[in-house]
Amino acid sequence: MLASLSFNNISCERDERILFNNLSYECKSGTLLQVVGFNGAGKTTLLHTLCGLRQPATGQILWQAQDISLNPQLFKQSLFFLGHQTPVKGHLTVTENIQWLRSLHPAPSYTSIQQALIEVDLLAYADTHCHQLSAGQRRRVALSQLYLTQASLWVLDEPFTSIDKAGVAKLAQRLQQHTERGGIVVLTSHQPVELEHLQSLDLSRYQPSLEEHIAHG
Amino acid sequence: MLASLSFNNISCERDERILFNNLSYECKSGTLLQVVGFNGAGKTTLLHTLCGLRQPATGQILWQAQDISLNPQLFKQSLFFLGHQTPVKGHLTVTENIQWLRSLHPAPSYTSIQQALIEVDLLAYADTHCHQLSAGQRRRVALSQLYLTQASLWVLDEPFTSIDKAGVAKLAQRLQQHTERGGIVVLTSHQPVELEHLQSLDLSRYQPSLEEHIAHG
Amino acid sequence: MAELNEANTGAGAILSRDMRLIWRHRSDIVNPVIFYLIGITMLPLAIGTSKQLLGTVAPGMLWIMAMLATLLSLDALFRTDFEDGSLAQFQLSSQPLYLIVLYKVLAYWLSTGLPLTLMAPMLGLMLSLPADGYWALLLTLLPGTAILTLVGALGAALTVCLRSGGLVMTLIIMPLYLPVLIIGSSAVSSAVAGFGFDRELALLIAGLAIALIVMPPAIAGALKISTNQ
Amino acid sequence: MAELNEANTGAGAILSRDMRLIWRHRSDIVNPVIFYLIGITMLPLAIGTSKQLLGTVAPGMLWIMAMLATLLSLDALFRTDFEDGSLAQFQLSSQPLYLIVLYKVLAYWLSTGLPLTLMAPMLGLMLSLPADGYWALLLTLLPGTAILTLVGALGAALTVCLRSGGLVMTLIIMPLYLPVLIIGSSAVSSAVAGFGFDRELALLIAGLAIALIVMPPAIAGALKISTNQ
Amino acid sequence: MLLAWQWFHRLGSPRWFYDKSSRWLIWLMPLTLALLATGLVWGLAFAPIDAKQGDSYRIIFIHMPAAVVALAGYYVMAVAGAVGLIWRMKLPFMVMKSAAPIGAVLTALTLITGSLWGHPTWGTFWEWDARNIFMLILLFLYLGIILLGSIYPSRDAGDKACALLALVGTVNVPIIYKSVDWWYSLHQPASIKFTGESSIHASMLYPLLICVVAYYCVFSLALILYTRHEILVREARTQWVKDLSQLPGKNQGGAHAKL
Ligand code: HEM
Ligand SMILES: Nc1ncnc2c1ncn2[C@@H]1O[C@H](COP(=O)(O)OP(=O)(O)OP(=O)(O)O)[C@@H](O)[C@H]1O
Ligand SMILES: Nc1ncnc2c1ncn2[C@@H]1O[C@H](COP(=O)(O)OP(=O)(O)OP(=O)(O)O)[C@@H](O)[C@H]1O
Ligand SMILES: [Mg+2]
Ligand SMILES: [Mg+2]
Repeated sequence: MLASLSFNNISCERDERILFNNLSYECKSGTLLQVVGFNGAGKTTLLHTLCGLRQPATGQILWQAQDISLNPQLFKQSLFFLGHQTPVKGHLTVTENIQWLRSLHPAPSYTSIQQALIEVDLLAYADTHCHQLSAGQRRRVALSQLYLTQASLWVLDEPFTSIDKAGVAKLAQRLQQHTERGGIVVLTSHQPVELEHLQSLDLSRYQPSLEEHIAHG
Repeated sequence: MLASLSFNNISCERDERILFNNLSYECKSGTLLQVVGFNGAGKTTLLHTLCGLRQPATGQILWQAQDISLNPQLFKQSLFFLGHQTPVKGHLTVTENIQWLRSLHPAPSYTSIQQALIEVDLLAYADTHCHQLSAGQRRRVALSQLYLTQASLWVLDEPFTSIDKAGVAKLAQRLQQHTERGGIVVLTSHQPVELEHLQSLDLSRYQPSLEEHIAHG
Repeated sequence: MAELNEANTGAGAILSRDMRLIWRHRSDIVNPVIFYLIGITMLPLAIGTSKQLLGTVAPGMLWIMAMLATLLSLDALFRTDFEDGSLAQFQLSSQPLYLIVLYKVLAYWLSTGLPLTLMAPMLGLMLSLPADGYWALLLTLLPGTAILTLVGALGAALTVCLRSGGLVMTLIIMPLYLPVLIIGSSAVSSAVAGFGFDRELALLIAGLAIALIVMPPAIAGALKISTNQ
Repeated sequence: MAELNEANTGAGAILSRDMRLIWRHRSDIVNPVIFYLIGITMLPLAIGTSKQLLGTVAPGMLWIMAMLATLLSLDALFRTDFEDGSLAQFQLSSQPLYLIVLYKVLAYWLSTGLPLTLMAPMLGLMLSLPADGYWALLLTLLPGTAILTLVGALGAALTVCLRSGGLVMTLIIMPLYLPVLIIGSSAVSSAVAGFGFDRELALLIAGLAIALIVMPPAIAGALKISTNQ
Repeated sequence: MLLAWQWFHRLGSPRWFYDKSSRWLIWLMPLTLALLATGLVWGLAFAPIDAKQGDSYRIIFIHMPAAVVALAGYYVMAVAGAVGLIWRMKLPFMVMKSAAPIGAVLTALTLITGSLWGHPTWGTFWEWDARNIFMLILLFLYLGIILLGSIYPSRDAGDKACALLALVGTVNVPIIYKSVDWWYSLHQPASIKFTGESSIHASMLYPLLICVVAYYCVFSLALILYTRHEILVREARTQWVKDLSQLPGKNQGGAHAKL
């Protein structure tokens, strides 16, 4: 797996307010990047932008040295995204949910769903309807995709929310494994994360200065 | 403030499966109790039960030495509960949301809403509609009630979710302050919490043994 | 810190919050009314524009459409409160739950049933409702929509935890709506025919009185059942 | 670990997931049908039971109620997907979004429009629809409900991020529904009057063909607009 | 070619439009007033009395042009929306947003004058006539777009959503027009048919035509003023708008800013 992701001078706005500005960063194969910042700094906005769900106000996002808006189809094939919300349907069983989430990226996988269920410790709940799960268990259903996806870029918005200690350790191990194989992980988390070679990008440092604020409005 | 909360031998079930069993605990004035357990251990279920939102399968919950189902009105006046979900309306502004949350417990408060907004660092957003807030900011809107409520028993289900580091520290300080004044706090959290005199109740230890399982089902 | 802030009295604040929420969703105030307007407008297109035919079906259709309009957005009455945890807050509030419920229903009616009622005579004009029917329409819809809202709120409360609640609710509630519909439309018809409609009006008002007493606790109970599982 | 698991092809899996979801919500399959049933059943109660009158209004009422039934649960089509983040997953899927949309609409129609259509002749019987109208009803409702679903899905996509989406959707979609309603009900009327309904049927089928081409990309665009803010 | 392209892109610039339109207003305003005055005074005061309807027919000078321009307004709105969507420009969206309420008002005016006219001639305020139905539906289409635009949480998204809806509506408008007309002839043989042409003599036709042109001017004028207002609101944070407000006397556009 050879991957490279870079932000070139991007800035993002919300309701005409600049959140951050002139953000440039380069992630090579094997990068594990944690985006940090206070509540409302724009972490989620940045993650959405780099997935192509939003357009940046200025600047470009390059994947394999190519702007992501040029060949979105190719980019999507190498992307796995998980946001604040948990895309899990209460009325389907755990297995069914995992199946359809996986079907959105129809690529062969080396792990079976059974195996993924074991990894996230939900084997006993395989046929339980998801609205009967606890908060953390629902989250685990979505996280099981990390064991099934073939994507090389993982973008995770607070993946550790609601997950217990053992689960967090397991998850951290999986992220480490992915980067060791050459993948890239971009995540946000307010919890202290124990991961090796973790790079950190502090959004607070890219806030527009006061003059820029005034110039812009 | 003199408060006392005790569980007498309670057990809870979900879909006829016993989650925990024979749980007894006593919280005196000034107790700060963290309920811990793996995902699905039954923390949320326990918290709902002790608020009176669910009935325990067996056992009693005593508030000021009286069963809470005997005088629910009195109990509710001394209770503040915040669950996994954030009871914040996207179409109201931050101030409006705080006002109505407060109005559910019409007791005089010594703090103004303005003051509460400052405490949760949302003063700049006072007139912003809540659907324009980030995940952590929404959560803060709900948490602002901690500065307004006069209740002596606080029951908080993962109050630190989505909150940034500075926010967690501030919150911890507030909880400490409340217990120092004689209040009781019962909370769950998977994050390590830095609080003094924190007692911990591990639900895993109250799981039914294998025999009980067989006997029951 | 020193000053002591009086909190607004609870139930009143719920009403004001609900009115404010409704005002924020301005579209919701307008919408059942517009649904009504459009529903009635479509009628001549579907069944033909003969004045005589329209005049004959007008009392019934004005009532059926009013019912459907009231019903339409009712299922969302507690849905968002359930999903964002507000319902648990209501239950744990020091205010009695049935009072909170009553205020919610009132806010809903003020923003849906009332404008709908005031709208009705104009739509009657469009359907060439005979002149005698207007007062009957106005006076019966007033208590009628209130009953429909109270009864519908019960359905909304019972189905709040079901994902596909909207239509389950329709099913549960429709049979309960029938008497109101029958009485209301026959009041208008008999007014049009030149007979009085006192009896029907009295029945509707009595029904409203009963609903006002019975429904709020029933709805509160249904909410407790729905959330406590 | 060694074995390589073929993932089901994506869009087909969405359809099967949607069918499964719909099956889980079984009430939803039954419900538009029941709404239809109840709506039509109430009609004689509201406008009177004269067979001749019912027969006259039957074509129009059967169409209006079919339209309302289709519309009723449509606003939930993308709502849950939006709220639980599935919509973002759809957008980031390697499948083209319009294909996913098309399958979702298809699943909806198979579980709502189709049974409704099959239901209609029976309800026609209850309203004493003259015998000539049955085939016209069946054959026009088939493409008709499909168009209504496609157009309604656009409304649902445009209003998915709005809290009070359901009724806004009604408002913006109703005018777009009118031609279908007019053509459909006049087809049945003219069949009842003994004229043919080929022209209307041809129009509806042409309309469906256009909608099938135009709508999926439009809906996909609307979804992108709704989420990208 | 290159020049044309540049011009096209400058069209997308709100500032360019704001500067240019203040010059257009200088001649458009008097022209509109003159046309309107001529048409209405001629029509309402000097045109001959209709043999059948007496003076009530004079409503046509308000009614018919309003109807014609209301329909045209829909297409202006839709085309502006399409341009905005395709070329991602801000200005067309502002034009679209401004056209909707103007069109809605004109539609409502048609309906109101029509039903006022209907009272003496048809003996009823409302008749399910094909054109009446069409007008009513047009009103709904306008209202739908206004509503959608007003409740969208984000302005950009709201603009795009409105544009999409207006575009789909464009396909629908002729269909409604046809189906209503066609359906009408099928269901109800014209019991009360008002054939406009027959009652219009040249002496009425000329003022009517002037009125139509005048209404088009009114529409353009209102559209420009509304768009200028929209520009000021939306661009309030930019430097050039701030400069404008600091020198209110220098730019006569400042007066319209308060519209
Ligand atoms: C609410 C009621 C009415 C509505 C919505 C309405 C609508 C319209 C519309 C849309 C047009 C433009 C037609 C076109 O250019 O194709 C129009 C034109 C006209 N209307 Fe009306 N109308 C109404 C009532 C009336 C009444 C009561 C009269 C007179 C008895 C009338 C007389 C005319 C005439 C003479 C024209 C111009 C004729 C022509 O050039 O085709 N309208 N109306
Ligand atoms: N839908 C929206 N419309 C307008 N503004 C928004 C919207 N969502 C977020 N914002 C604003 O954008 C800013 C950044 O939000 P974002 O969600 O990216 O923050 P975040 O860094 O992810 O915060 P958190 O740690 O709380 O998740 C916030 O100030 C918020 O007020
Ligand atoms: N609505 C429900 N119906 C049936 N069973 C449920 C329901 N909600 C939760 N459960 C089951 O009850 C058990 C306890 O759930 P609970 O939500 O109390 O766990 P928790 O300790 O809060 O977990 P978490 O750390 O994930 O929040 C879980 O095993 C779950 O599967
Ligand atoms: Mg975030
Ligand atoms: Mg929990």
